[in-house]
Amino acid sequence: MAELTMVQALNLAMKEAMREDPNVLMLGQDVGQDEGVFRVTEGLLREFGPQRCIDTPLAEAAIIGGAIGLCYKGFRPICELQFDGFSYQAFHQIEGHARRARTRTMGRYTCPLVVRIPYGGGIRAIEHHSEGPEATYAHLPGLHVVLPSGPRNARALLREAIFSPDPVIFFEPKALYRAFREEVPDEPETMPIGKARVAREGKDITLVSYGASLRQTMEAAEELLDEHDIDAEVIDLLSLSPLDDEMIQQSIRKTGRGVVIHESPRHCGVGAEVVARVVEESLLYLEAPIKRVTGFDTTIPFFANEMAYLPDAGRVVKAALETVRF
Amino acid sequence: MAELTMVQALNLAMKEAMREDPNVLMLGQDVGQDEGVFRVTEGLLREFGPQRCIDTPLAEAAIIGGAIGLCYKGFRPICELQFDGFSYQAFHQIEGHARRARTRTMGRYTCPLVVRIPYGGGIRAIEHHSEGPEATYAHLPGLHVVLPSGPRNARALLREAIFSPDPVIFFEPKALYRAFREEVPDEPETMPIGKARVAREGKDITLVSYGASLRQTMEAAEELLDEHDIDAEVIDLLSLSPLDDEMIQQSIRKTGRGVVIHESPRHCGVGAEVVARVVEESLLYLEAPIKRVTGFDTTIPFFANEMAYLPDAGRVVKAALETVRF
Amino acid sequence: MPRETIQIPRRIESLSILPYEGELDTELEPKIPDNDLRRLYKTMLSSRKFDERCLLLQRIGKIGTYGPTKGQEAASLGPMYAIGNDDWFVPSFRETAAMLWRGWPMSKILLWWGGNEIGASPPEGVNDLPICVPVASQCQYAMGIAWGCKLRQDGAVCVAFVGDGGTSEGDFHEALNFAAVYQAPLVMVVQNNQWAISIPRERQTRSKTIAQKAIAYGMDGFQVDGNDILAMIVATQEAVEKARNGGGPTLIEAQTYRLGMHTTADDPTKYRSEEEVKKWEPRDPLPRFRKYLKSKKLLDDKVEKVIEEEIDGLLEQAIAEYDQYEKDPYYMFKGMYAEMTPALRRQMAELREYVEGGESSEKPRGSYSRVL
Amino acid sequence: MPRETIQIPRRIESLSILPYEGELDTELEPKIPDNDLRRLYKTMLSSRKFDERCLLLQRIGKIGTYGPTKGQEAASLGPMYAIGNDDWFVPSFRETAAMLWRGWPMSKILLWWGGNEIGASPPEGVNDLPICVPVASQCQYAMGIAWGCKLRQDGAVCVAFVGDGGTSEGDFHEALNFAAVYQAPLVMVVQNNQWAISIPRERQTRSKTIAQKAIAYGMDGFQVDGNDILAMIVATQEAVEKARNGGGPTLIEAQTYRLGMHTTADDPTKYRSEEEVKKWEPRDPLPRFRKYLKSKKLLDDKVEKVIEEEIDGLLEQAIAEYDQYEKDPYYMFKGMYAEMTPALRRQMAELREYVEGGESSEKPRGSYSRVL
Ligand SMILES: Cc1ncc(C[n+]2csc(CCOP(=O)(O)OP(=O)(O)O)c2C)c(N)n1
Ligand SMILES: Cc1ncc(C[n+]2csc(CCOP(=O)(O)OP(=O)(O)O)c2C)c(N)n1
Ligand SMILES: [Mg+2]
Ligand SMILES: [Mg+2]
Repeated sequence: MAELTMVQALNLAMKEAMREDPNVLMLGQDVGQDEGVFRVTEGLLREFGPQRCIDTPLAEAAIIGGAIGLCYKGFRPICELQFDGFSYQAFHQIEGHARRARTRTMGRYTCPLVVRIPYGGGIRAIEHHSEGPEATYAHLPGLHVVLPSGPRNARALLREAIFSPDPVIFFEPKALYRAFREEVPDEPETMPIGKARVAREGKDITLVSYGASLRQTMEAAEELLDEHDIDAEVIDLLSLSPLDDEMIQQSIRKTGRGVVIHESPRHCGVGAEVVARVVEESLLYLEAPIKRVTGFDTTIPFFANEMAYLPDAGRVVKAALETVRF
Repeated sequence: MAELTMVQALNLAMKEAMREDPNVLMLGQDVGQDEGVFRVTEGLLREFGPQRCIDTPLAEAAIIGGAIGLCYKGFRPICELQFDGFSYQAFHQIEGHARRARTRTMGRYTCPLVVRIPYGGGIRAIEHHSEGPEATYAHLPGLHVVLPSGPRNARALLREAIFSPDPVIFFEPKALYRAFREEVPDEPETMPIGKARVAREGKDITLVSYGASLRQTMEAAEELLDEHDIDAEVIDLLSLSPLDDEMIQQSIRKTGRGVVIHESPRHCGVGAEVVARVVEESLLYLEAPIKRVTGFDTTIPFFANEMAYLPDAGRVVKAALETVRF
Repeated sequence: MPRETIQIPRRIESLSILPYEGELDTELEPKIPDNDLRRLYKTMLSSRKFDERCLLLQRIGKIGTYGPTKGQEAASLGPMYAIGNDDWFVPSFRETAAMLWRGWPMSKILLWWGGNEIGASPPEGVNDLPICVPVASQCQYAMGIAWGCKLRQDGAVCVAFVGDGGTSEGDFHEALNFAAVYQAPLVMVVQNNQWAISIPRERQTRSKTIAQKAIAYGMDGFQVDGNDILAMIVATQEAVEKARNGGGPTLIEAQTYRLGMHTTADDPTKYRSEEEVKKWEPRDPLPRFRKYLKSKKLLDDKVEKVIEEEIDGLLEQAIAEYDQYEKDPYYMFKGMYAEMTPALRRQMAELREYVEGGESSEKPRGSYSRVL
Repeated sequence: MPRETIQIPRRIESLSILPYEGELDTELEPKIPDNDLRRLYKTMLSSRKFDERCLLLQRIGKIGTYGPTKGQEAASLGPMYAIGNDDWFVPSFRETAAMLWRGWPMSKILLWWGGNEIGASPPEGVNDLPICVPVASQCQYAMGIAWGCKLRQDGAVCVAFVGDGGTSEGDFHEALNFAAVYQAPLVMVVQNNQWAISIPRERQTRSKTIAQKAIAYGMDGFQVDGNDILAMIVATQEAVEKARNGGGPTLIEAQTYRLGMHTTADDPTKYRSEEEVKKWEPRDPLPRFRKYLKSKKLLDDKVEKVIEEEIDGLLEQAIAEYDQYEKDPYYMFKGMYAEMTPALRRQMAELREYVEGGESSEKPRGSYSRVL
C-alpha cells in the first residue's frame, strides 16, 4: 500500500500496463522528455524508451488519428491531450473514426485506444484550459467515457480503460491531480467501466456527482448532516457512458429526492440525462424535483471569476435543502 | 403567397437578406457555380457574383474560421457545411472562437455568422451523411441552435438567424428539403429565435419534437386521435438553444403527460434536457413518466437499416399509449 | 545570409511512360511479367464494367448514391501492383480498381453502396481499410498504420489515397507532417482528378503542382501521369522501396481525370465544359493500356472476349450475392461495442418488441418492417 | 515529361541585416527615422521589463501562469512597424512587444494574465485581436480578416503570428491555403523560437526551413533573422507592400529563440541544455538593437536612464490599475449574448441569490464570496 496522489496513481497504472503488454504505447505532446505538462507520464520515457513513450508534434487530430492507425496495427495507444479545450481539435477523428471502427468493419478493426484529457476548472488557468467537455463525448455512441474521482479509482479505471476493447475517453479532474492522497494497493486493481459507486451511504436525499465536483458534493453531505441533520447518499458516477442508472434508480427509490452536481454547463449536460433516466424508471418515487447544481450556461469565465461559476458545497447544500423542504 | 419547398424557402430567405444587406455573404463548398449539393444556393452566384457567393476549397474549419475573420471585418457570413457529419471538422473553430468572440472581447468583436448544416437521416445516404449533432452544439454556450420543421418557419428563422447578432447553428432537416410545400408570404417574415410553437393543440398528452421528426410526431398525433381517441398536443421546439421551456411547461401542466421525440441518440440528447426542465418546474403536474422516442444509442446504421433506427409514427404512438395508460 | 535564396534539398519530379500519343519511352518501361500485365488489365476492365453496372443499379434504386471511378482506374490500380498482401492499403472512395485487385468481392463493394456495414468489412488475407467518406480523414490513420509498421519493424508499408480536394484539409497536412517526422513508410497518393465536386484544381490550391506540397514536410514529391498505369507502378515501386529501406514517406500526385459525375447525385454539366471532358478522353487509362498490351501481343480479340465474358459472369454473381444478403436491423446494437451495454440491451429489446409485436397487444408495425 | 525535375516558381529567401558579430550590411539597412528607432527601442525595452515584472507578479500569486517573451521581442515588434492602425494585427501569445507598440495598455495585458476578460478586449483605435490560446487556431480568423480586407477593397492588410509548433496544426495549413487561393493580404509570421514546450524544431517538422512551407501554397516564403529588428521590418514591409498591391500572402519565418521558460509552469532544464541557451544569448535582440542605436548616436547612458525610469513609472501605474480593477461575477451571464436568454437570467438570479443571500433565510456564502 502506498499513499499516492492522482497523478502518481495514473502514472502507476500506465507503468503497470506498459510493463505487462508491449503493445501499450503512450503518445502526446511533451509526454517524453518533459514527462507531461502535469507530469503524469513521469519516468515512462526512461523506462520504456522513445519507441513506446512518444513525443509528438503539435496536432491533436494527428495524435488521435495516428493512434487509430496504431490500433489497426495491434497497438493499444494511450493518448494524452494536454487540456480539455484542445480535445476539440481532434473531435472529428474521435467522432468519425475511433468510435466507428468496430461497427463499420463488423469487428475486423477495433480501436482500443485511451484518450486521456485533463478536464475542468479551479486551477486558475488561462482560457481554454478549464473546460468540461464530458457530455459532448458521452453523447457519442461507441465510446466509453470514464471520469475518476480519486487516486485509487483513477488507477483502477485507467487500467481497465487501457485494456478495454473499445475506445475510452478518460477525463482526469485536474483540480484533483494533487489535491489529496489515497492508499493504493500494491497489486494492480481493476474496476468495471460502467459501474458507479456509493461514495457515502445515506437515506434522505441522493446527491449524484462525479469527478472534481465529488469533493464539493461530499463536503455538502457532511454539512447537511452536521448542520441540518440530513443524511445524504452520494453517488459517484465514475462512468458517464455507459451510465450506471441502476444504482441511481436504487438510491432515488430509497431517498425519494435527488440533486445532480457537475461543473460543465447545464443545458444538455450529463445532469439532464440522469434526471431523464430517473423519470423514466422511478418517477413515482420522486417526492421533489431533482435539481441540477452545475456550471452555468456560459463559457467558464476567465479564472478571476471562475469560482463564481464552479459549483461549491454551498450551492449543493442550498439545492439539497430546497429539495428536502419542497 | 407562393407554395415553396423548404429548399426554395431557405433560398428565398438568403436572397432577401443578401439584397437588403451587402454585408451578408454566402460561403461554402460548391455553393457557387454548382448552387450547393442540395441546390439551396440556387441563383446566388448569378445574382450576387463571386464576391458574395463564394466557392471555397475543401476545409470546413477554414470555412468557419475564415467566416469568423469576416465577421471581424463587419460581414455577416452564411456558411454552408455540406453534411452534418462534416461539421465536426470545424468543431474546434465553433467551440473555440465563434461562440466566445463576444464574451472574451467584452463585445468589441462579435460573430454574427450562420452555419447552415443539413442534418439527419432518411434519405438513403452513405456513411457520415445522416448524423444528428444538434445536442452537441446545443450544449455549447454562446451559440443559438435553430432547427426548422417546414418551409415557412425555415424561411423566417433563417432570416432571423442571418440578422442575429450572435452565431447561429442552423440545422436543416434534409429529409424535409423537398418533402412538402407550404404557403410562404411574399414579404419577409421573421420569428424570434428561442420560441417554440404549438404545432397542434390537444389536451391529453404533450408530444415535444422538432425538425424532421415533427412529421412522424404529427402523424402519430393523427393516429392517436383517430384510433385511440387521444388528443395530443404537439410542440415544435424550433430552437434548441435557447430552449422555450415556458411553452413546454405550460403544455405539460395542461396535459400531465409527455413524450419527447428526436432522431439523434438518446444519451445526453435534447430529450433529456426537456425532461429535466419539466421535472424542475412542473414535476407535480406529471401523471406519468416522460418517455423519449429517439434514435438509439448507436451510430445510425448504414442506410439499408436506417429505418429501424429512426423514430417513426408507430414508435411515437406506442410510447404515447404507454404514457396515457401508465 | 544576409539575403540569399534558400536551396531546398528535395526532389520534385514528374513521370510519364505510356504515351497516349507518340512513342513509348522504352528506357523507362518497367519489366512486368506478361501474366501480371494481363491480370492488371483484367482488373482495370472489371473496375470499368463494375462502375458502369453500378450506375444502372443506382438508377433502378437497387443501390444508393454511387460515386463512379471511370477514368481513374490506373491511378489506384498501379500502386497496388507495387505492394504485397502484408502491406497496407488505405482507400479514399475512388479506388474500386485497387479494391478489386486486393481481392474485395464485388458483392462487398455493392453492399457498401447499398447501405450495409458488411461492405466496409475488409476481406481476410489483406491489410486493407474500407472506403472512407470524410475527405482526408483517412490520411491520419494511414499515417498511424505506417508509423505502426515502423514501430513493429515488420517491413510493411502503407499506401493511401486522397483526392486533390482532400489536400486542403488539415488532416492531410498533419498526417504528412507526422509521417515525415517519424519517417514512417507511407506512400500518399493524391488522385488529382482535377475536380472536387465543382471546384477545379486551380481554385483548390494555388500551388503549381500538388507534388510540391511534399516540400513542406521535407519529403520527396512525384507528379505522375495517373492515367498511365506503368508510370504509376514505377513511381509507387520507387516510393515503396525507399519507404521499406527507412527512407520515409513520399507524396505522389497522380494526374488523372474524373470522366464521370462526382456521384450519381451530381450534374457535372453545371460546372464544367464538354470540351474539357473531351480533351481528357484520349488519355483514358483503359484504351491506353489495351493498346500497350496489344502492341506486346498480350491481347487479341479472342482473349478480350473471354475476359469480358468472365467479368460479366462475376458481375451477375455479385449482384445475386448482393440480393441474397440478409440485413439485420439489430446489428446496430450488437456491433457497437465488444459487449453490449445495458442501455443497448434495453433499447434492442424496445425495438424488437416494437417491430415484432412482442408480448404487447399492439399489432406489429413500424416503417422498418415495411421496408424489410 | 517523361521524367523531369519540376521547377517551383516561388522565391524562398533568407534575410539578416543587423549583425550580432561583425559588420552591419549597410546596403540592406532600411532608412528609419531616428525618432521611430528610439520609439521601437523603447517599446522593446518596455516589453522586456514588463516580462521580467510579470515573472515576479506570478511568483507572488498576483497573476496566474505567465508565458514570457524574452528574446522574441524583435520578431513581433518589427512587423508592427510595417503596418498602420487600420491594418490588422492578430497575435498568438508571445507578442507582448507588438501589443505594446499597438497601444495595448500594460494593465490590460496584466489583466489577461490575471484572468479577466477585459484583458482580451482590444483598445480602441487599432484593429487588433486579443491573445489566442488554442495554438494556430488564430490563423483561420487571420485569414478571414485578410480575405475580408480583400473583399472590402479597403487596402488594409493583416499581420498574424503563430509559433513553430503551430505550423503542425491543420488550422495553419487550411488558413494559408485559403489565403493563397483568394490572394488575401495576409502576412503570416511564424515565430520559430526553436521549441514548442519541450519539442525542438527538428522534431516538430522535417522540413529544412519553415519558410519553405510556403511552396505548398504557391506563395513566397522568407526566412528572417527574427532577433534582428531591421530584418524583420524590411521583410514585413516587402510582404505588406506586395499584399496591398494584390500580390497575395507571404509566409515569414522569424528565426528566434525563447530565452525563458515556456510558461511559469514549465521547467526548461528538463529538456534543453544550458549551452544551447548560452549559444543564443549573444543574439538577444535587445542588446543588438541597443548597440545599433548607440553606433548611430541615438542612445547614450543619459537617455537610457530616462527611458528606463519612464518605463518603470508606467509599470507601477499599470500594476496600480490592475489592482483597482473590479471584477464582476455576473459578467459571464451578461456578456454571453447580445441579449441575455431567459435561462441565463434565471441562472444569474440563482447565483445572485446564493452569493448575496437574496431573500432566503440562508446566510450569504459560497466559495466565490470568499475570494471576492
Ligand atoms: C470532410 C468532408 N467534407 C465534405 C465532404 C463532401 N464531399 C464528398 S467528396 C467531395 C469532393 C472531394 O474532392 P476530391 O478530394 O478531389 O476527391 P474526388 O471526389 O475528386 O475523388 C466532397 C466535398 C466529405 N465527404 N468530407
Ligand atoms: C491546440 C493547442 N494544443 C496544445 C496547446 C498547449 N500548448 C500551449 S503553447 C504550446 C506550444 C506551442 O509551441 P509554438 O507554436 O512553437 O509556440 P511557442 O510556445 O514556442 O511560442 C502548447 C503545446 C494549445 N495551447 N493549443
Ligand atoms: Mg478530385
Ligand atoms: Mg515555438
